[in-house]
Parts: sequence; C-alpha cells; structure tokens
Amino acid sequence: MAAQGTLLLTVLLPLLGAVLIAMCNSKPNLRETVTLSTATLLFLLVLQLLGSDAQQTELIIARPLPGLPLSLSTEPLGLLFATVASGLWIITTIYSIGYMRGNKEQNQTRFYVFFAVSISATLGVALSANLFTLFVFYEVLTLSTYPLVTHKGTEEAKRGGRVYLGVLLSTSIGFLLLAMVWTWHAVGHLNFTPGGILQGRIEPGFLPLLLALYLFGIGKAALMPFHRWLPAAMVAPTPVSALLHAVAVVKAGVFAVLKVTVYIFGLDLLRDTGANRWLMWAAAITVILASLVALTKDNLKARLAYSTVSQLAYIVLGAMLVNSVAIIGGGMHIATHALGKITLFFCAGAIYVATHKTNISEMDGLGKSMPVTYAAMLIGSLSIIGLPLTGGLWSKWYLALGAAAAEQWAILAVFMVSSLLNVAYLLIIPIRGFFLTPPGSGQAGTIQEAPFASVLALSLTALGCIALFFFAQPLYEMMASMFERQL
Amino acid sequence: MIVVYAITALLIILGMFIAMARGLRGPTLYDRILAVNAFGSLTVLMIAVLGFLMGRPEFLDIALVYVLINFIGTIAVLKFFEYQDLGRQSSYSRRPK
Amino acid sequence: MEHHIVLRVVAKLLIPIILLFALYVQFHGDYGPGGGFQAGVIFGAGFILYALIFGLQTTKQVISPSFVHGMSGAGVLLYAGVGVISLFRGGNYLDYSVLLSDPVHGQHLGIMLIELGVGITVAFVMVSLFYAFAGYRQIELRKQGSTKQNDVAQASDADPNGKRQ
Amino acid sequence: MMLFIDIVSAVCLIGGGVFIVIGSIGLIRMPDFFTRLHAAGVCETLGAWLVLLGLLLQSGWSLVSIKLIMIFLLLVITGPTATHALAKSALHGGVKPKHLDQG
Amino acid sequence: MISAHLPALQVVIPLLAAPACVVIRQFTATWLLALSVSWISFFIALSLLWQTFHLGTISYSLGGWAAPWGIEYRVDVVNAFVLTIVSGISSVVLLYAKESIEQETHIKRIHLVYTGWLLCLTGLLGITITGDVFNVFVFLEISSLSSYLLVSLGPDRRALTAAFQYLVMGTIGATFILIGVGLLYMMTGTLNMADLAQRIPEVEHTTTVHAGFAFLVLGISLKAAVFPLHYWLPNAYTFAPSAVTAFLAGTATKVSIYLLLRFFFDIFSETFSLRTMRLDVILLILGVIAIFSMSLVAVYQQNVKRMLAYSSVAQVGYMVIGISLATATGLTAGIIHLFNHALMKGALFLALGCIVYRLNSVELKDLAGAGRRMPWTMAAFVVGGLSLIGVPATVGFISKWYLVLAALERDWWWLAFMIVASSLLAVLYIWRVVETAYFKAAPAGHIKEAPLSLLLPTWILVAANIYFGINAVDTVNFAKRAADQLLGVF
Amino acid sequence: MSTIGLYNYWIVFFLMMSGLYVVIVSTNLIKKIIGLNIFQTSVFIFYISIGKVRGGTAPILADDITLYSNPLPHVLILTAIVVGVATTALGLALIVRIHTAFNSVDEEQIYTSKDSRD
Amino acid sequence: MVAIVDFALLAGLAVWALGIVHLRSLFGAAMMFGIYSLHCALIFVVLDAVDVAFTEAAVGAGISTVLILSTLAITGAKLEVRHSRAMMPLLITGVIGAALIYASLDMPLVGDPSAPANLHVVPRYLQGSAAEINIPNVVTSVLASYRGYDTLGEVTVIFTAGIGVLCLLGRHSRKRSRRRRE
Repeated sequence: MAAQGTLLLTVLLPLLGAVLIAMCNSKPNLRETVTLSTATLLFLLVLQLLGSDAQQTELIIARPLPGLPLSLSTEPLGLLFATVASGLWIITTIYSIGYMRGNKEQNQTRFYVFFAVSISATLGVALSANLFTLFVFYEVLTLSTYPLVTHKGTEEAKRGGRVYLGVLLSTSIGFLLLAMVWTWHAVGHLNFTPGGILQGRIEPGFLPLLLALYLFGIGKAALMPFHRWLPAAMVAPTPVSALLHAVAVVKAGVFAVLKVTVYIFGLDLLRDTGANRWLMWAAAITVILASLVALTKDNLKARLAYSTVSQLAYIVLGAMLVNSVAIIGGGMHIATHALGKITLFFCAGAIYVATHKTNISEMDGLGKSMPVTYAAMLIGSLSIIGLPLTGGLWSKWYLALGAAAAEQWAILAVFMVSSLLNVAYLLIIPIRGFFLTPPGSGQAGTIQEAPFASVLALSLTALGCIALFFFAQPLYEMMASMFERQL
Repeated sequence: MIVVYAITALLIILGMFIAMARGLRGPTLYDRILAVNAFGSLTVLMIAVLGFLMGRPEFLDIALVYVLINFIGTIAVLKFFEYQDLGRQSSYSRRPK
Repeated sequence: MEHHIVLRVVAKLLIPIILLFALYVQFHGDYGPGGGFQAGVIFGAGFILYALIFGLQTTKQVISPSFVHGMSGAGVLLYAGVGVISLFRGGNYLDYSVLLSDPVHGQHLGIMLIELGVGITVAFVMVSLFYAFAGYRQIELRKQGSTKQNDVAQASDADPNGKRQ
Repeated sequence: MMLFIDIVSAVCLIGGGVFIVIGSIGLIRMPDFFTRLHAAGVCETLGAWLVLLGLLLQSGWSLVSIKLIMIFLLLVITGPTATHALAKSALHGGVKPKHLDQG
Repeated sequence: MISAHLPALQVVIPLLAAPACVVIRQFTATWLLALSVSWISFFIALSLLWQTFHLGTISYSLGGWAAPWGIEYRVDVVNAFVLTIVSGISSVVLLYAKESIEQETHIKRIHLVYTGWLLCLTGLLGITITGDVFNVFVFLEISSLSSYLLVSLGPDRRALTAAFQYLVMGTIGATFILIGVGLLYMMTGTLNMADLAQRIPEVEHTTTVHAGFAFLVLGISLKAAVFPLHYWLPNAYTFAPSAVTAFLAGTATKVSIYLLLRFFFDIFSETFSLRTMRLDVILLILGVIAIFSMSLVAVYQQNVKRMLAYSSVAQVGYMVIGISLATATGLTAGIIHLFNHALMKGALFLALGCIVYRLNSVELKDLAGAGRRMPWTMAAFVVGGLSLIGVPATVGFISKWYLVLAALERDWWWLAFMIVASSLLAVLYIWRVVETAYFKAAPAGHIKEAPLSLLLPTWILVAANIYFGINAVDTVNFAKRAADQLLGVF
Repeated sequence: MSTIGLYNYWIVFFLMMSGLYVVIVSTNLIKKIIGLNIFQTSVFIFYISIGKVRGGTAPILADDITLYSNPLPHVLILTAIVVGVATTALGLALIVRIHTAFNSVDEEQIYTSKDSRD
Repeated sequence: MVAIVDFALLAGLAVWALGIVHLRSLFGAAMMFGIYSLHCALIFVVLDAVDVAFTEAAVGAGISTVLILSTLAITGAKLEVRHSRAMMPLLITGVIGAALIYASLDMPLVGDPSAPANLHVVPRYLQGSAAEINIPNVVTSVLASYRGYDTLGEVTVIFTAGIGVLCLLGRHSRKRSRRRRE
C-alpha cells in the first residue's frame, strides 16, 4: 500500500507543486522556493522508489476502458528515467531562476507551472505500467510543453509551437494510436510484459509495419523524417530546450521506443522475424544525416538540436539491434546523453544571457571571459562524443558492443563515423572559444559569467557527466536487472 | 336513385371545373374571389350529394362547416383587399366609447 | 368595414350559430364526424369572423389575449391531467377505464374530457394565432403613422394576368 | 308514392345540376366581373336550391333534413351577403363595369 | 406505484410543465420549474437506465391498450441511454440558460422560451422512448416546432432566416418520414415497432418496403444532418441563442441518429438495411466524405460557432461510420460517440456562450486575448477542443479508440487511418481558436470573466468530459449492451 | 386493372412532387410554405387512399352496415393535419418577422443583403 | 360510381396543383390553395374519411388560408420573383417521384379489402370499439382512446405552434429600439 501511495504521489506531487506555484503568482521568491522544494521532494521520492524496488508494485488509477486500465508500476528502465528526470528538474530549476531573472522574461509563473505539469507527465510516462497509460501521459506531456515552447509569444515562437504541436500530435494520433489499437485488437491488453506480448498474436508479415507505426508514431523520438519539431522548438527559452532535450520530451520518446521494443514486441520476436531490419537502417541514416546537418548549422542551439536528433537515433538504433547489451547501452545513453546535452544547453543559455549571442561564429574567444561555462561545455561535448572520463563513454561502449554482438558491422561503422562527426561539430565550439581571439577585442572586458544560479547548475551537470564515468556500475546493473527478471 | 346522385355529382363536378378555370384565369383578383366563392358553394352541394350517394347522409355536418368557412374566408379576403389588414378596427365599433 | 352594414347584421346573426354549431360538433363527435379538433377550429373561426367584422380591438376587449393564452395551455393541462388522474386511480397513463367504476362509462367520460381539452386548446390557439398575425399588422401600421387604404387594393391588381385583359 | 317522390327529386337534382353547369359556363363566358357575378348567382341560388330540395325530398323528416334546411338557410344568408360584399369592394377597389356598347 | 409508470412520467412531466410555464409567466419561476422538471426527468431516465440494464426491457402500454392496438412505450438499454443523454444535457444547460437567455432575449418572452424548451425536451424524450412509429412522427414534430422557435430567438436577425430554412428542411424531412411510415403501414398493417419487426420480413422483398425504407432513411438523415443533408444545420446552430445551440447540439441530432439505429437494426434487420439496401457502403462513403470535407470547411470559418457547427456535421459522420460497420464494436463506437459528442459539443458551445455573454461576438478575430481575459472560459474551451480532437483522458479519445478498433476488426486499414487522420483536421480548427485567444493581444477595454452561474455548468460538462474519458467503463458497458441489443445478440 | 387500381397513388405522387418542386424552386418564402402545404396535403390523400375499402363506408358504426373503411389512417391524418397547420403557422410567423427584419420575403434578396454572408 | 367521381376529383386536384405551381401572383396562389384544400376535403369524403374531410375543410380552407392572407397583408408581397434554377429541383423531384412510382409497383390496389393495412390491427378497432368504448364513431374512439397518446401529442403540437407564434409576433417581439420609438 505504502509503495503504491509513493507511486501515486510521485506523479501527483509536481501537479500539486504546479497548483501551489500558481497560487504564489505575485511573490517570485516564494514561488521559486516552492518549485525548488517540490523538485527536491520529488527527487527524494523517486530515490525511495528506487530503494524499494525489490518488489514490483502496481497501482491502478482508473479504468477508462474495459481491459485498459490507467496504471503505474515500477520497472528498472522507468525508474532510471524517473531518476534522471526528477534529478535534472532540480538543476534545471536552479538554472531557470538565473536565466529567467537574468533575461527578465514575461509570464514566469506560467513557465514554472507548466514546467511542473510536464514533469508530472514525464514521471507518468516513466512509471506507466502499460502502453495506454504511457500514451496518455505522452499526450499530456505534448500539450503541457506547448505553452513552454511558445513562451515568448512572438510570431516566430508561435510558428515553432505550431510545428511542434502539429508534428507531435499528428504522429501520435495518426500512427501511435493506430498501432496501439491494432495491438490491443490483436492481444487484448497493452500491459508491458517482459518478453513482449505480441508473440504469436500477429502475422509476422505485418510486424515491420506495426513496428514502423510505433517508431514513427513516437514522434518525440525524432526519427527522421519526423524530426522537424525539434529544431522548430528551438525558439523556446533555454531552460525549456533543456527540458525538451534532456529532461523530458525527447527522452520520453526514446524511452517509449525502448519500452515498446522490449515489453511489447519482445527482443526474441523481433530477432526471429527480422522485423527490425529496415528500421535499424532508418535509425542509422538518421544518425549520420542529422550529424551532417548539425555540421552546417551556425546557430548554436540549432546545432545542438540536430545533435540531439542524431543522439536519439543512437538509442533507437540500440533498440533496433535487439539484443540486451545494445538495449542496456541505449538505456544508459538516456542518462548520459541527458547530462551531457543539458550541460551544453545550459552553456548555450549562459552565453546568451551573458552576451546575447546565438551564433557559433560570433563566439570566438569567449572562453577566456567565461571559463567555467566553457569548461563545462568541453566536458559536455566529450560526454556526448563518448570519450573517456565522461559517462558518455560507457553508453556508447555498450551500444557498440551490442552492434558487435548482433554482428552488424556496418552499424558499428556508423557509430564510429558519427562519433567522428560529433567531434567535428561539437568539440569545435569550446576550441574556438578557448583558442581563437574575439573579433572585436574591445568588448571582451564587459563580458562576464552568467548569473550565479546558472553557472552553478551547469557546473553541477558537468560534474555529473564526469561522475557517471566513475559510477557507471549501478547504472549498468539496474539496466541489466531488466533482463534478469525476464529470465 | 344512385345513378341520379352520381349524375348530379358529375354535373356539379363539371361546374366546379369550369369555376376552377375562372379561378385560374383571373384576370382580376375579384374574379378569383368570385370563382373561389362559387367553388365553395358547389363543394357544399357536392358533399351533400355525396352523402346521399354513399348512403351516409348524416355527414351533412361537413357541408355546414363548409358554408361557414366559405363565408368567413370570403370576408377575410375582402377585408384583406380593402384594408390590407385583417385586424383593422372599424369606426363603428369604436363609437360607443 | 364600416360601410358594410349588411355584413354586420349577418355576422351578428351568424356568430351565435357558429358557436352553437361548434358545441354541437364538439359533443356530437362520438356519434358522427367531428370532435374536439374540428369544434375548436370552428369555435376559433367564430371569433375570427367577429374580429374580421368588428375589429381586433373590440374582440380583444371581449376576450382578452392573456385569457386566450391561458386557456390554450389549460386545454393541454386538461388532457394531460386526465392521464394523470388515471395514473392516480391505478391505471396506466390515459387509461380511461379506471376513471369510473364501469370501464365503458369511464372510457366515455375520458373521451369526452380529452376532446374538450383538445377543443379548448385548438380554439384558443386559433384565436391567439389570429391575434398575433392581425395584431402585428396593427403595430406596423401605427408605426407608419397613416394607413393607405385604397391604393393598395388597386396596386394588388397589377397581376400579370390582369395586364393581359 | 315513393316512386313519385323519387321522380320529383331526380328532376330537382338533375335540374339543379344543369343550372349549376349553366351558371358556371356563364362564369367563364361573361365579359366582365359584374356580369360574371350574376352568372355565379345562378349557381348559388337556383342550382343550389334545386339540389337541396331534391335531397330534402329523399331524406324524409329527420336530423338530416334539419341539417339540409340549415345549409339552405346559411346559403341563403351568406351567399348574397358575400356577393354583395364582393361587388361592393370590387367597385370600391376600382373595377369598372364594361359598358354595353363595348360588350 | 410510481416506479411502474416511470416511462410515461418521463415524457409527461415536461409536457405538463410546459403549459404551466405559460400560466406562471414570471421568468425566474418558470426557469426554476423548467430546471426542476428537467432534473426530475434526468433522474427518471437514470432509473430507467438502471432498470433496463439490470431487469431487461420495459414495455408500457399507454391508455392500457395492448401493443399493436394501443401505443406502447418500449424502453431498452438503447433508448434509456439516449434518454439519459438528452435529459442530462438539458438539465445542465438549463442551469446555464438563465443568465444567458436573460441577456439574449426580451424579458417578456423569457417564460415562452422555457416553455419552448420544455416542449422540445418533451418531444425529444417522446421520440426516444416510444415504440410506435407514428408516435415518433408526432413527437418529432413537437421537438422540431419548438426547436425552430428556439433557434429563431437568436439575437442576430439572421436567426430568423436560419430558423425558416430549418423549418422547411425539417418539414420536408418529417413528411418523408410520414411517407415512409405510410408505405410500411400499407404493407404490414401495423405501426408498432416490435410488430413491424416481426411482419416486415414477409414483405421485405417488395418495392414498396424498399421505397418506404428509403424515405425513412432520407427523412431521418435530414433531421440528423447526415452529410449531404446537413444544409440547415450550420446556420441554425450559428444564429441560435448560445444555450439553445448547446442544447440542440447535444440532443437533437443524437435523437435522430438513435432513430436511424432503431430503424436499421430493430425494425428492419441489419442484413436488410445494410446489405440488401447497400447502405453500409453508402453510409460509409458519406461518413468518410463528411469527416473530411466538413472538418476542412470548419477550418476556414471565421465565426467560431459556425466552425463548431460544421464540426458537428463531421462528428455525425463518425457516428454514421460506426453504424455502417454494423459490427458490435462499430455500433458501440457509434453509440458511445453519441454520448461523448453530446458532452464535448455541449461544453464547447457553453464556453462559447460565456464568450458571447462578455464579448458579444463569436467572430474569431474578436476572441483575441480572450485567454487572458476569460481564463476559465477559455480553459473550458481548450479542454472541450482537446476532447473533440480525441486526446487521451478525454471522452473524444474513447470514441476514436472504438471507431479505430471497429475499423481494424473489419481489417479496413484505410478507414482506421482516415479516422485518425481526420481528427488531425480538428487540431487545425481548434488550434486556430486557441492561438487567437492566447497569443493575440486583446483590444483595449476591460472584460471580466463570465459569471459563475455560466461557468459552473460549463465546467460540469468539462469535468464530465474528463471524467468519462478517464473512467469510461460504465458508459462503454451501456453502449456495448445497447449495441448487442440492436444486433440481437443480447 | 392494376393501373387503374393505383390511379389514386399516382395522382398523389404527382401532387407530392409538384409541392416539393414549389418548395425547392421558389425563392419566395410564402410560396414555399404554400408548396409545403401541397406536399403535406398530398401525403394526407395518400394515407386516406390506403384506408379506403371498396364498398365500405365511413367508419361510423351503424346497425345496417357491415363493411367500413379503415379508420386508422383517418386518425393518423387528423393528427398530421394538425401538425401541418402548426408548421404553417410557425413558418408564416417567421416570414412576417423576416419581412420586418430584411424588408423582403424573397430568399435571393435576403441572402444577398448586407450581412447575410459571412 | 364512386370511383368515377373519385377519378374526376383527383384529376381536378392535379390541375389545381399545376395552377398553383404556375401562378406568380401570391394572392392568387393563396386563394388557389384554399380551393385546393376544399377539393382535398371532397376527395376525403369520397374516400370515406369524413372526419378528415371535416378537419381539412376547417383547417386548410379556413385557418391556413386566413393565415396566409394575413401574412400577405403584412408583408405586402404580391408577385413572386422567379429565378431560373429549374434544373436541379426538377431532377430532385424527378428522382423522388421515380422512387415513389417504383414503390407503387408492389402496392396493394386502392380499396382492396384484403390489403394488409386493413387486416392486421384494424378489425379489432371496428369490432371491439362497440364493446370496449361504446361509441359509434370509430375514428373518435381510436383517436381519443386507442391512440389517445398521439392525440395528446397533437394537442401539444398545436400548443407549441401557438407559443411559437406568440413568441415571434407577440406584443413584445420587436426589437427594443422599436419599442422605444412607440
């Protein structure tokens, strides 16, 4: 009972926080205190769930349709995601306080409220016990992030918001819903079951189609050609981008992909039928193409966005390799990429707050004025690339191992090539920051580090990247337990 | 007797047809009203005859109604023409006040 | 119609006959053609004739609009009420057999009552229809200030058939 | 006796029918409104009366005959009244009788 | 004693209250009367639903005359469900009507509006509950006449022409139904639905029955605004007073759809109506065209009410598709959408009514900034809109789910895909409103949030949208049972 | 023989269609209402024709008569007539109001008037 | 005999209908309509429906005509404006007419005593009415008792129309601005 209560509270707490935040509209300090304390409390709750993982608890919230309950449960992958999301919420909040105040943004209360709501939805996604629940929270997440994306209210923001909403809603309703109904029609339930539920329930010939409906339907995983929303959403303020790229949205997407692969299809089924084959290539192409596009972007955030598209495809690719090692790699990549990418976004935001610059070509030599920021950026880039001393190494390592185990040498090559491309488009930024001289040297003196809160946040995440390198063991074990239980 | 009733009925119908032609041709509105009025009277007779023709003469009530309705209808139409207004108050009825 | 003395006299003669006839139709409906609805229309027609000849204002003094509206509702209430009474007397809705101890007489009574309800509603709705239509014209006219009487009739003759003459 | 009444009433009925037809022919053949009014009068008086008389003879003395008499009375009252009103308002409304020389 | 007579009371109570309103005249008192009567009939409907679900079909002979001779009320789960929808929507909207009607209507006529309202309710309930085809026609006319009246009371002068248009189309439809009933009567000699169902198979092959069926379908479709016959609906909904629009949108077309169901599956057999007469194909095609074309038309509307009106036509298309599938799931989808659509359109039109109350306009451009000025109203609108789109955790999702499921059961991929694709069009038009309301700067001038008496009913419906979206087990069970009953499985 | 036996119906259908034609083709609202009435009235005749029994008389019981026409269609049509007149009255009232509001009773003129198009 | 009268009257009715379609004068059409109703009533008498004839005469020729005239008086409309859009309506009516003719192919003949319409429910009315209700006019007994509920609906319909007209044309129906002017 207690565990079930915790489960429910985990999802409800951010909502409660949202209400409280809304009530503190006129008192910014109080409002932010509430946000922070909610976030901390939430993180503790999730940790407690993590601790009590011994027995799997399940909680049914409601039964919208016969045989289709809205229910939550704990499961390693979900807990990992929940931990990442709730942990990063704290840091993002700290960062947002600096960013929002530094930029004197409008409608800050609305921002915090919807942020909290979307965190709630994210936790719902993470803890959902069946595909239907996941879908519900997935849609709530889409809708609650929409006001965040269009936060600025400008024409450009609205356009971005329209693309964001359009792509995410249309893919999810157009494909994902269809795939879900199909699955339900074939199986009779949508519970996440180790080993999958589709075995023998559906014509093998239809499996690739169904899988494609799922993968493209989960628009948040940003598999090309449905990645357009991600760059479009770059109009949002930086904390929102962090939310989208690291904490919640895209992670919810790839998380859903992993869940579907492992618990709906089941690795064995996919392996036996080869349904994954061509989608694997779709993911591989996305990896390379997105990296190439990222190379051409001068706008820092746009480059980061395409980098995300590419990195997400890694995880999808990991899922499509359909072996446990690759899946573990994919799961770990959720965490490591989250930390790495959030660091980079924080840095981009910090630079924007400090200098109001958005293009990489204008950032030459900034490293000298903003050493902490740039150091963090270096660490973040290394983590994304997957070089030692950062957590990114391990996830890429396992992904590569997975490719090797699946004997997909071409995929292994794709991993290698894309890592090189990562070096080319990411590492160049700190390098330019540190080693090139700024074009107009007179400015240099006026530029300072961003507000303290922001710098604190980005340092924390950068440290986290490094920490993951040394403490990757628990992460691995957690992911591995996903398959142990299956046996 | 049935044959006599039938012949009478058919004669009346003939009359009705002719009246109908006048009604359709006009030309003035008063001609139409006249035709309608004549038609109405013929209908009354027709119903009376039909009652006998079909052996149920107690249906003459309908004929009675027709006479009344026909009269009211004609009055309404005439008033419509004189005043373009069916509810107009006449000066006569106001006088006692 | 001030110059139609003949009409006036005839109407005075006819209207009572019409109303009497309406009552006859109302209560003779069980035995011959007729019934509440027909009686109601005839009853209403009697008042309409009165209004046509003596004017709307006078008629409204004889039988006031609010009374008319009330009565048109009362007929429906009477009808539906008979049904409710049969409910209270243990029958189904509108089951007249339970109205009296003898089912056949009960039926008879029930039919008479509901026919009366129909008659009342129909008669007064007819009158209120006429009030509404004719009264609307009155207000329109008052708004325009003056009535143009005769030219209207002439103008209305300009019908294409008329031109052919 | 029955036969006699039948014959008389048959004559009345058919005679009435004929007058009605004649009247309505007049209604269509007469040149102007007022003359047509006259023709219509034939239908409403002679034709109608004869027909009603014929029926009355058939009905004997009963409720039916009372109704027939009522109809007769009403026709007698309303027919001329309506015709009168019609003529008056036609004149009032500007319909001019055609002069004889035009006819 | 009372419980045995509930079917009669269901209709008679509002019927008795209507003339009473004329007598009372005082407008608050009439409103109170109308409101309480509507709630009473709602509770009666609920108890009938309970009874039919647990105890089986109820038959009530009016006047005590047994079925084929007298008029019979026959309540099963199908019409008890529809009765609940109709009286429920009426009850909630009546709560709302007081302020709204008082603002939009002349004070001396308010009691007549409630009289009309009660008559309309009487008519709709009467159509639904009766087991006699001619009685359907009579009550259809009661509801139609009163809805023409209610529509004509709209504040804009075009309400009059809209009502007239509605009257002409509605009368043609009703007369078609009359012709159809006549043709059936001619061949079977009975008017009782159950009796007809028994006697029709003998004469099913005759051209007369075929034509009778065609006339009935045409007539009812006209009333239900099934796609090419929807001509009257957009104007009527646009110009009617807000409360009336919400009421009619939630009830009138639903009842007609119910009639279609009754005729297709109960009176005629589904093999006859759908297979022999090829209506499955015809309705499917019309439905698909409707959901796309009408949604597209809705996207281009500048008047939000008209936009929603077109969307209603599109939504009728979904129900028609559900019917045309003629499987248990398809029918369940159709029936549940009947309920869900009543909820969502009710909520949306009520929210619009709040906007009319304050802004006096429903033109899209005038809604600029409404999100900030009337946050609760617009929030209600957004939830209703999401429900229309079919976002999970709202009722709209449940409908979509079953429709898609039904399509998949028949292995009609293209249809499943079209259903989901068409709901994306709903995203387009709802989002146009949302964007205008939230992102366009509001013109100068202070506008208050709508009063609580308007907001409360709106939010009751919004809450129902969410509640029945999260907990649809009951509604689905009712709909399923209804579908089974129609298909003769149960 | 069958053609003669259906004569009533065919005339009725012709009447129905002419009524419907007037409703659809006429732009004058009053004419539309008249057309509607013709349409409905023809349906009434249709029903009554169904109920006619050859050799029967009106269904008012009398001792010496054994064959009556079918009373049920008569009952139905009595109701339908009332419905018809109710519709007519309401339609005409609407026309009157439309005339006050638009100063025309012609559909084309009304729909082309200033604010009638969105 | 009756059949001949019936034929003649129906043929006349068709002529009237054509006349109404043809007439452009609205007043003419209204008058024609009055006669049309009377004529219908005659046919009803011929077809044994005396009650219906009674009603049709009172309503069609009386009330409806008076109402149409009132409307004409208020609106002052005289001539119908014709617009050339005859094709589509002809098509629609043609199709529906064809459907009706198709329907008539399997119909029982007019006056057939063994037609289903005259067999199933009706005999009980004719035979039972005397014993159960004991009034000679079967139409009344069916109308008021067997199908009394329909009649309640009918009364409600007419009441609705009364309310509707009152609401539309009553003293307070005109817009506020006009009231102020009075």
